[in-house]
Amino acid sequence: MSATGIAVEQHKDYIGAKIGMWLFLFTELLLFGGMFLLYSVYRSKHPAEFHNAAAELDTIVGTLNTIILLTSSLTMALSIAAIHRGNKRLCMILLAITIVLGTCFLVNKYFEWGAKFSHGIYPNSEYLLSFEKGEILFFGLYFTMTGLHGLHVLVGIIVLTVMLTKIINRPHRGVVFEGVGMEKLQGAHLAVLGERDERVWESEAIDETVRSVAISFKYLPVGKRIRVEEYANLETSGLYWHLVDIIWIFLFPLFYLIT
Amino acid sequence: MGNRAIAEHAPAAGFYEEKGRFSGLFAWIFSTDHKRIGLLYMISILILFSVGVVFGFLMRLELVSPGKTIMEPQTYNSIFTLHGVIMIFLFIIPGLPAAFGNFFLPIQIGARDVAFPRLNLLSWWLYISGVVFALLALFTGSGPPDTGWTFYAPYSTQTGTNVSLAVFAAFILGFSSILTGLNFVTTIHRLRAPGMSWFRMPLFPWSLYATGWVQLLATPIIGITLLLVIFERLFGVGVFDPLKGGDPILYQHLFWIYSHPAVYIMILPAMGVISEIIPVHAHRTIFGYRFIAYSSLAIAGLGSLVWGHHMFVSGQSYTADVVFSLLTFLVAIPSAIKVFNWVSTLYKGSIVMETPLLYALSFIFLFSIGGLSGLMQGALSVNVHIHDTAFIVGHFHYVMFGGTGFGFFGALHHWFPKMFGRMYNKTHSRIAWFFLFVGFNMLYFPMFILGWMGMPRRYYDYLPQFHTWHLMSTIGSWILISGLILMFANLIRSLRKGERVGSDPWGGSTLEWSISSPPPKENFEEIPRIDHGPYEFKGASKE
Amino acid sequence: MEDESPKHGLVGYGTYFLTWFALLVLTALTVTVAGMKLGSLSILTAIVIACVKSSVVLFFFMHLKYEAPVFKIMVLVVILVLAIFIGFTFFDVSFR
Amino acid sequence: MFESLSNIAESVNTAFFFILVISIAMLVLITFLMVFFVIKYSRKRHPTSKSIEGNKLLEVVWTVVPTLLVLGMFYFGWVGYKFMKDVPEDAMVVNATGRMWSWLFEYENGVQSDTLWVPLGRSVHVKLESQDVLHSFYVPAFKIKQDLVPGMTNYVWFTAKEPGEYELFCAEYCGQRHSYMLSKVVVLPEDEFNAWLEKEAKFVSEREPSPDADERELTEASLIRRGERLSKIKGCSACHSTDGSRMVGPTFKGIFGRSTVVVANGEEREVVVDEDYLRKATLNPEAEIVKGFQALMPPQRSLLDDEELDAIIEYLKQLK
Ligand code: HEA
Ligand code: HEA
Ligand code: HEC
Ligand code: CUA
Ligand SMILES: [Cu+2]
Repeated sequence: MSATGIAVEQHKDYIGAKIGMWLFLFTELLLFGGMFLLYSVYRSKHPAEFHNAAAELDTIVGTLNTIILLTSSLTMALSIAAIHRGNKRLCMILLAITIVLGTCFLVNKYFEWGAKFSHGIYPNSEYLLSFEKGEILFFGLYFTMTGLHGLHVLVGIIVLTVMLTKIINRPHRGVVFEGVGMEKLQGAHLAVLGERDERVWESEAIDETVRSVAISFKYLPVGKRIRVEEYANLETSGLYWHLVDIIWIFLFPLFYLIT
Repeated sequence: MGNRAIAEHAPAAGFYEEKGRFSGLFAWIFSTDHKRIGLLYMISILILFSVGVVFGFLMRLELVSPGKTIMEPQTYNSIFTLHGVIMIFLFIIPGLPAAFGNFFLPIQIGARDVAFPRLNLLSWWLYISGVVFALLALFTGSGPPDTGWTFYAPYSTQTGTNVSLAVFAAFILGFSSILTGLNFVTTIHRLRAPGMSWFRMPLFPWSLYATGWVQLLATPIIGITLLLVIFERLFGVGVFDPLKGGDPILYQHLFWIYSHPAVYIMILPAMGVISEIIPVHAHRTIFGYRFIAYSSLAIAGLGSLVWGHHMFVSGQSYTADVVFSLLTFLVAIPSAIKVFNWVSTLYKGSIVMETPLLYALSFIFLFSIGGLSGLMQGALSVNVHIHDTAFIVGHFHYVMFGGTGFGFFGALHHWFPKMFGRMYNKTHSRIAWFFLFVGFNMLYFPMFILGWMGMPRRYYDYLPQFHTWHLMSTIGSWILISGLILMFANLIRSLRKGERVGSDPWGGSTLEWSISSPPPKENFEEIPRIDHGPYEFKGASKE
Repeated sequence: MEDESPKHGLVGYGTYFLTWFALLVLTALTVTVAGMKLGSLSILTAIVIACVKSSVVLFFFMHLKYEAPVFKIMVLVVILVLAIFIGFTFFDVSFR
Repeated sequence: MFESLSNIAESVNTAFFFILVISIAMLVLITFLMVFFVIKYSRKRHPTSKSIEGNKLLEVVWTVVPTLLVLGMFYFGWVGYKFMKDVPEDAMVVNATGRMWSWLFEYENGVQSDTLWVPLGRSVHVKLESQDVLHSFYVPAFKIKQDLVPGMTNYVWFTAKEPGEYELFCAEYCGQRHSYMLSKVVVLPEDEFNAWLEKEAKFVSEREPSPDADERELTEASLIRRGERLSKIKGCSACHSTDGSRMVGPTFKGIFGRSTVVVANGEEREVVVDEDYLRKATLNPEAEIVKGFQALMPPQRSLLDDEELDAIIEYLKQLK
């Protein structure tokens, strides 16, 4: 990437970051996996009760929320595509739309839960306890699973908001190289190379005895891409957002469509 | 105490003197250096181990004779719960990976640090918060939890004691464990030195890799289970409450889906340590490298399929009993393969009986006893008799303490000179080992006999016919005490007084022995290129 | 280190819109199928469609299609593990 | 330890010995080789080592042989287990209930007991239910064990082979007095057992209102006797002492007429124990909690009928 050996090692490992994110997503998947396990067992024990209880849920609201979330996944993916192409403005707009859609989802959920509560259906409520056992379980699972999912949406929104402010506020990215062997850099040039090894940016020769080297990158397109940290971070946040979507893709039929 | 002591009195060399943004204690607790984090973990883990040990000791005192000896039943119940929780979640699961894995994994694969150093620090902080919550659970609410470390529903969702907080602590610790696993798996995928192919990687990283996957895939399940216990207590959602249609046996499934694989989180890294110690002190390459590496993966994989063997008498279906029993027996095979390969590694070696090797060989002996007793428990009809008796207590102390615990002590003695640049007093360390070994067997072997006689576990009081063996067991714990105290005293003293050693006191062959003791800040001035397997010793003739 | 340049930088906006469209169609499909009274088949189709939808998200939105084989293997393993956890529990539940 | 006092114990012992023998053999082999190698190849005797990378044949051998051995172990365990699960048709049925921290056994003719009495040589089918949390029915001498799960009926069966008294433990942790949730299995020759059952049946029939009520009018003394027995059988004595010592619940000693501080809805109140209070405190204990105690007492609403409650109260009244 740059003209000296040492900078290459300091280079952030994007693939590593991505592996890390995927591994994290796996743990999230299994976290919900435990709930899906409970769901499948209780459903197989009480098919009829689940059937009846599901009738209490509003399919239209569920479908609407599905569409909202799918669309937010689209804008998320598009916003990453935009930053790939160096289009920071478009990226920010799409990201903002994603956040708004996520919020819509939660608002919907809020009203949905609110309606249930006002009907007296909430965990341990007297009204709920008068139901069949399978139905109590259905609602127990409904509240925990959608609640946990909603929590994930909320976290996603927060993460995306942080990303957005980062992209707005930090057009520059500073990197400080420190460590053993810096003195070897004396007299060298640092450079950022483009796709065909062309020098997109090059430093002055480094002259004094070097302790550390500080470089700041502008948010500048290199070829068609931007090589900055936000790029990878946004992508990993996107992965998280899509996973939350996938989980909803399962929750939706399991709770709303089994009437 | 600990942190400072080391920072100030350690030999002025290596990464110890490197100062970052902070100084003093802060240079440690905010450091992202994998070696410092490893040591932080080691100190915290050892402190908590001592707490757990004291609880174990108190239980033994109570059980020295029938009737009330030193405490009330409720106290006893809380003590074995805390003993179990501390030993499992705070000592043995993080134990080897977080302490020695952090310190040596990057070095052994030729990297400067783990893949995500800041996440690594976060994981230690999570660990500490878990500890704080666990301690808070002791002193707040209506009394310390009294459920046993298994938190079985519906008792755990009904008892008035402070279960929620303790469970929350375990939840946080789960997160810490997940982050460690995530970090190690990524590190091994991305940061192996050039030329270090998978099969040139030492076996300790191999075992950490397998462990990492178990941590990643099993821990979330206990996370959600514990959350559900909390929800159950707070909101009464009903998923484990029979009155609301919930099924308490499902709780056990979820619990053991994690906690059986968790026993392999405990033992795999210890097996990795043994695979490092034996070749070094036998001064020859390991026998059947690939088989040992693969068997780690096999244990991790198969180990995820056998959780039902904890539930043979719980009321789960007959079919499930049979399936899980069969699979339980199969998971013993890769362990057997490892044992045989280790023993064969001694063949035609040039063996020096250093303390680490003593621990490694006692590991094999004790782990075999523990593992073989595991086979008895896995046999359906036998399990019915010995389930939830002292026999089980004997089994898991043999595998956990005799296995992982001795592995931990072995690692401590093997890598002590590397970590601190000084050697401990070898004679004292051998004496300590002797007390530990004898005390250990005297403490836990009687439990097999008690269990076979029908002494149930988690019993505060017992019938007179069990007295003799309980008495013997308690005396064993006193011998064990002396060994432990001697061992730690020797090591702590050697931190300052020990003789200085060079980079390679044992004549090892893996990368950590190629850098100075203690290692410099970034481990390697230049990342090494690897062109051979991990265990090639100078002067060993090849065959 | 392996090749750093991410190939998926080239995924076009159009692909994403198509993906999204496919997901909406599948959603519509699953809602209609649920409306028809198919009995025990309906839960099955719902699950199958959910699986198809999530693979679409995985492969296109999450770029799995363009990632190195390691990623695909990992995802497969994880799904398998989850399936085993749930499946093996049924050795108990369906034979009690 | 190794005698077989029930038909089940036999098959457990077989499987256990099979595994034990293999285990000892393996352990001895491994330990011997370790010690032998360490001595033979110590650096003094063997200064230069040979690096042997491995041996395919050996690997195969020590994979296949243990596999066969463990399959054998599995088989023995399975056979014995299958036997435990197949209850003979003609077995005598006893319903067992576990609750914090006592046992209740009910026979088909309605007899209730806190001890399990069984006839010698006859198969007994014990159906297990729990009223609160998990417990486990464990008779070490017979080598049988099974958890009691609320909301579920489990079972064990056995045929006792020697007359005598055997320990019965609760083997699943169930709270504070788990280790005192003990009882006995009493094995009697068939005729003695039948005599016992008949005698007990009388105790049951006493309460049945009969047409000629005068004849069956219970004397006060026999009511108290009944109450005493019931307080054992129904599990009251697991938590309440009669000698003044404090257990999980307040002592019954001198309970009638004493004044007690109770907490209801967060407010403390002093009450004098009368018959009415005893009734309430037994049927709905969660409404008012005696100060200094936890709300652990199981409500007896559906567990005691009117006559039983009367008898218990009569018994409590006279405890001084
Ligand atoms: C470090 C932790 C650890 C390890 C490694 C193991 C390893 C094994 N365990 Fe253990 N186990 C626990 C920790 C561990 N266990 C704990 C904590 C509990 C109790 C939890 C609780 O209830 O609180 C428990 C409980 C437990 C039970 C449930 C008992 C009950 O409650 O009823 C069972 C039943 O099958 C079992 C089996 C096994 C088996 C078959 C192995 C195998 O992996 C062992 C394999 C090893 C060998 C076989 C020995 C080495 C090989 C040879 C010497 C060669 C010869 C071998 C052959 C011929 C095959 N364990
Ligand atoms: C790694 C795990 C681990 C370790 C190391 C130990 C160590 C010990 N355990 Fe363990 N134990 C468990 C894990 C472990 N335990 C678990 C998971 C349970 C199940 C809990 C449950 O049922 O829920 C259990 C249960 C358990 C029981 C059964 C309780 C019951 O069922 O009623 C008993 C009883 O004797 C016991 C005893 C001991 C003893 C005496 C030690 C000893 O090793 C301690 C020996 C040491 C000493 C006695 C030395 C004391 C030392 C000092 C005072 C000085 C310390 C100083 C320094 C360290 C510098 N334990
Ligand atoms: C699991 C333990 C347990 C069992 C079994 C139990 N009790 Fe209790 N009992 C308690 C506790 C704890 C209290 C004190 C708290 C309260 O008032 O609920 C109590 C309180 C009482 C009181 C009020 C005592 C006072 O001093 O005011 C009475 C009366 C009583 N129990 C009767 C019974 C009877 C009759 C039975 C059996 C049919 C029984 N109990 C079984 C635990 C138990
Ligand atoms: Cu009942 Cu333990
Ligand atoms: Cu297990």
